[in-house]
Amino acid sequence: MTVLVDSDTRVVVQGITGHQGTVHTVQMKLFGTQVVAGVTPGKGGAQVEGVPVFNSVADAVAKTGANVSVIFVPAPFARDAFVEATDAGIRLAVIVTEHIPFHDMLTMFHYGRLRGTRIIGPNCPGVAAPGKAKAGIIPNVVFRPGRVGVVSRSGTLTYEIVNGIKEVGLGQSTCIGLGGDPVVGTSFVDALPLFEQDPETDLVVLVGEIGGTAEEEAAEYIHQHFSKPVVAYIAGRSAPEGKRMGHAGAIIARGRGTAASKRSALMQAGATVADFPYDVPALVAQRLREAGNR
Amino acid sequence: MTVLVDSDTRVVVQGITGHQGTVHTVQMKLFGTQVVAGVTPGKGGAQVEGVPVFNSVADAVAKTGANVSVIFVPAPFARDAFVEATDAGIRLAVIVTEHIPFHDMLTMFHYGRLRGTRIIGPNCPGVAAPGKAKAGIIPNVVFRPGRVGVVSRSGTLTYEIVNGIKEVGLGQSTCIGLGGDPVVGTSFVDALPLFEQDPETDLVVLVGEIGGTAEEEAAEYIHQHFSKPVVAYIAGRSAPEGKRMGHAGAIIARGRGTAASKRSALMQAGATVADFPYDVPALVAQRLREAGNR
Amino acid sequence: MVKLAEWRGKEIFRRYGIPIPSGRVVRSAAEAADVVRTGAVALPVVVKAQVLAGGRGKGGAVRFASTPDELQAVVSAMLGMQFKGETVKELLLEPKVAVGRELYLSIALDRSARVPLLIASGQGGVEIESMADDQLLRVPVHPFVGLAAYEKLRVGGVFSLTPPASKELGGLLDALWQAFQREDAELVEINPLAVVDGHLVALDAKVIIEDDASFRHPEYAEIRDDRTPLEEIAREKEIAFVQLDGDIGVIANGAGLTMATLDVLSQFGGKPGVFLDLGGTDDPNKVTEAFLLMAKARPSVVFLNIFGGVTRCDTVAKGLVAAMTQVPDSDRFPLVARIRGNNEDLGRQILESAGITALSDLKASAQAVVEAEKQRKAGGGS
Amino acid sequence: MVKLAEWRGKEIFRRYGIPIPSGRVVRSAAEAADVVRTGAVALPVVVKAQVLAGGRGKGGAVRFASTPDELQAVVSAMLGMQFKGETVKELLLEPKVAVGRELYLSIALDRSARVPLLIASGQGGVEIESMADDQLLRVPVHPFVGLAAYEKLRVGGVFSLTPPASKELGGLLDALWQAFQREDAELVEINPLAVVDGHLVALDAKVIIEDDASFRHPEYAEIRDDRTPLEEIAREKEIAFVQLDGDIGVIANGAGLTMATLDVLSQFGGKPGVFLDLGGTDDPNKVTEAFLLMAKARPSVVFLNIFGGVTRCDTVAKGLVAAMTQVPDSDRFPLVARIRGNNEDLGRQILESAGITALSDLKASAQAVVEAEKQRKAGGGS
Repeated sequence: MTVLVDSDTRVVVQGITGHQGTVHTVQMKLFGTQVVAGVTPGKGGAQVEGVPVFNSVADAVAKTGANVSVIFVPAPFARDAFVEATDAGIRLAVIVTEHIPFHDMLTMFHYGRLRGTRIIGPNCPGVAAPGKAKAGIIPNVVFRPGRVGVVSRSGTLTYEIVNGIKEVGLGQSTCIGLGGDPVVGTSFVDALPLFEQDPETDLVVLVGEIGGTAEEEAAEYIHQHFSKPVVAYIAGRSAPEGKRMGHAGAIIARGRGTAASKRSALMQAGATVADFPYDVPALVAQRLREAGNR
Repeated sequence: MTVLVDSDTRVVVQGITGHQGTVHTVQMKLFGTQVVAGVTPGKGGAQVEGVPVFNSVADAVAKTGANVSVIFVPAPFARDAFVEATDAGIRLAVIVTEHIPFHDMLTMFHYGRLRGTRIIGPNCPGVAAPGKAKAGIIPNVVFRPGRVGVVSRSGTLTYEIVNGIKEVGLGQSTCIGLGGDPVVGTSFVDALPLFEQDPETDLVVLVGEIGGTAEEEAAEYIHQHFSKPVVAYIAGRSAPEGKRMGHAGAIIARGRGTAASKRSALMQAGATVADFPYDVPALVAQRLREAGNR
Repeated sequence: MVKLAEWRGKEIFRRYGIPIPSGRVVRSAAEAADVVRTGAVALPVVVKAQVLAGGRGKGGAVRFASTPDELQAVVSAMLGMQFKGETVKELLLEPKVAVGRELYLSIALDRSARVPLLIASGQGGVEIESMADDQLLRVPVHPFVGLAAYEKLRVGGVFSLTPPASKELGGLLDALWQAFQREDAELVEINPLAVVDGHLVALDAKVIIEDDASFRHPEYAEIRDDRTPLEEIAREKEIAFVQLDGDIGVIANGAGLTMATLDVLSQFGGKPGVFLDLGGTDDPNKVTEAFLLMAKARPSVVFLNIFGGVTRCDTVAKGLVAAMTQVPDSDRFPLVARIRGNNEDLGRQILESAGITALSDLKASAQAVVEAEKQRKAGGGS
Repeated sequence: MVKLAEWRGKEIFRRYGIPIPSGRVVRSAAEAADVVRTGAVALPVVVKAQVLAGGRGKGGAVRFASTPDELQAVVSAMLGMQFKGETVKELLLEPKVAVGRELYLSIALDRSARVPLLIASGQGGVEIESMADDQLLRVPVHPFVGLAAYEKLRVGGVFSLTPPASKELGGLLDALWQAFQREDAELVEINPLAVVDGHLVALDAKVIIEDDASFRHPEYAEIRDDRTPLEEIAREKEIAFVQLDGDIGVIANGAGLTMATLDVLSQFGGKPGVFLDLGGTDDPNKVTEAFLLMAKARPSVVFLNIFGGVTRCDTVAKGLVAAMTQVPDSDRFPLVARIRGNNEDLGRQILESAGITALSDLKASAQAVVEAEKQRKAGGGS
């Protein structure tokens, strides 16, 4: 296991017969992922892009040994889809679905904790380990196998930065898109220990944004427990206070969660903080050179 | 740590100012237990039998380092008392209170699982390790330090049997009274691994009763995982089918949970099953001799 | 444990949105005539005795009437009839319907898994005890999340319904779950859950409410149809009271010790009658109360087996001797007492001075009890 | 995010059993006169503008009237007034009460802890932002258990109430928690929670409902007082729409990329006006919709920054060129497009053939946008 997914990953796609489910099943397979099953209640027995469809996750697990679920089902049904995956023994669920009410996510998060199922997301790009497996929707083209870990609250901005890393001739060990919703199953402080323990990761790129205090907590964690170099970028420096900058719910409140507070916390923790996203790849290369990893 | 409690145990008594709370605070102290705090909301600052009383468990933990709670508060308030203990960082709660609705116990059990707090009980005698500590209400007189572990769903019947072990010149390592309510925080299969791992226990006495399938599950566990000798007694052989034999809720349903099925399962798992409670001590002595422990 | 009569269970179902037939409860033939005359329930009707025991259909406790005269005859015959030990005092009148299919649905506690368990079967209408295990779908329901969609689909799978019933199932399952949780039920059972004109209808209702939750549900406190007066007194004093077939009275503290006492008594040929379980306590006042309650049950001989934990045995013994004097001569019975624990020697001395057989060994005590009963019977006692 | 007007929030409070003053909403002076004449609300009254912005008291949006004439004057003055960008259309009339103490109480989400957080203060009546941190009690509430007794005691501790208010607090806290959970609220806030004649009363209500839960709450779908028509269109198409101070329009996909785009623009002296965030999608239809929506906002120049994941860049480019033809000449604007991803070279060719500046470097693109705006302004554009 690299971080979360590897070549033993066997993906079940919940909501495989929907447009997104089908499109990304193809993409995950092109990435080299073992997509072993799909689930759409009532459509058991069908095939989607060569993947057998089951009526329930329990069936899919029993018949195919699926161990990671990627959930595309619409928001009103996402909570129950996650409960089903958990009850069927799935221990990693990547929830791509957006617009899940946070009250539902609270239930899902704590139920997952209780039963031992980790959530990535919701409303997230998911996880990818180039050359091994992808559970999610990050475009395949941005990747190249390597030793840079990426963890991010953003979607397309992550693709942009991961792509930039590739363009300077480096590659990624694992990339985790956490999602930017108010309640996420895995936050920076949950993800960083995975990279710390991963022998295949030399450096971590952390992509944050304004709102919340996840980056400040990450800085605290990095300061106390993280031994590898970190390059960070925080989006939203120019965002005016009090404006909601997107449905992800990035609201600035009480002077906490500003770009300035996040950048300063990360710098104090020893991270290199990029001013602009296009500066990240060069800073990564520089930190790697300094650390003697390249 | 022996099993659950030992000389590092620091007990907080929730409901210490009630009759039961006060009586058993004295008894626990006489047993040699460090009873470091009591909690009764609104009575903070008082003393009960030399034990300082706090308004909240959080205060008690902060001021005294309490790490085990014994709960005597009345049933309607027990659920919240347990939540309070859990939130305050207590990781073992012995719930003596009886008549807690099982719907409340379901919440407590799963909340405890989520937060990492083990429950013994409710409606239970609690835990005692002679010479070390007692968290509960088992009479002090029945104990003598030794190497026999006892785990039981019954109350007074346990005292009777533990006393019998003492009277044949043996002693106990740890005695756990699990309680006989429909939902218990710790069942036989949860308790047996603790004895398996305990270097101070040579043999375990299991005291069961009709109703439920906890003894059958214990037999399964013993068969597969338990290496030490077991002597068992099952109360209720003469109980007529369909009659409720006590408020503990021992109902026989569908031919499962009968004394016969429990006795036979335990025998097949290699346990020695006593016909009557007064036969237990001699059988314990015999199994210990056979095992070369005495 | 409060077992609710069918009509009370259906009233709960109605509140939670589970469809039931529109029936009326009657307690006299005149009331029944009114119900039909006013059209509250239209003929033909089914008349169901409101007793708690099962097997009413086969036992003549469910009958039909097509005309007012028939109804009078049926109601008159049923009111006051005995059914498995219960007297019929209430009848539920419902319109007779053409039942399509009969299904089974219930939620109860799974003690081992510590979650509620929903049980469903496509073959309802008979008692669950007689159903084959492979006809029962068992769905654990986690209390923190309730019934998830996939669990409802599993139930739908065994029911194989067609619209509109298939569309109604999800809501009905949620309603049953809510009733189970919010009413602090031990059991909610719909058997049969019928398909009538394509719609789901709960034709029967079995609801058991948990006693221990009565502090949240004062509304159930008055429903105690199934208790004898002695049982009612015992309940108020928190003493478990069970009536068996024999004549020996047993008082013990704790369910396990009580059962063990019965086991030992049986071994020596004793037949327990009433037994009282004081719970885990050795509170002398409660011992006294149990003793006086036992006297009212008129046992041939009484075996008192108390393991003293907190209280000293001499204190319990004194209380017992004092209680003995309160029993009228006519109700006197031989007593064998075994009190173990602190100061037990002193306790035994006190009892023996008062003429009570006091022993410490359980086996010997049981033998003494059986012997005392034999002597009493031989002496021509009641 | 649906911010509810005070009166709607209070209506929710009432349903959950949180005491509120018995007020009436009016939309005209005549209605106000009726309310007082019929005694529905007795004089003297407080008249509260139903706007969503805070600071109403200081800003003249809360006034008092003791006589019918005064009321007419106050209502006439307030209806139609502007308050922080909102037009006052509704007034809430409530009886004026003698307020004893003012407390603060709210529940909102704690994102880091992933549990709701109840905040209480003994010093209410001012905005929470202006309260010192040490005056705020923060109580995490676990969604699986709700408010435990000890947590209520902590709130009671900071409120230091006397009976009857002290007895009412527990029920009020439960009600507020239930409202938060069952209404899918982002925020429930009572500020001030007042003591009036010894009783607790919610004198104000701030309730924000989560948009994403609208499938469970169709009742909130119609409450959109705070949106401009363009924002409303954007919302229906699930495009995030924000109006800032500048003139440059920005279309991007994903909140992070959108913000990064603004950051880079600002770096080169550009002032973003409207920006549209398509979310994580690169669906060509949605790009087209955003483009047409942007045209309606009449920007001076538009910067389109799309990172293509699933869709090929040439597909997006073709859609964009097609959309361009649908914009009326009068609404035309210079466009700088940056589309990255699969087939990006082909995409750029298509755009450039249509006369659209197409770049791949973010920095260079931003510079081009700022340059285009300067030229347009220099050329005397709108």
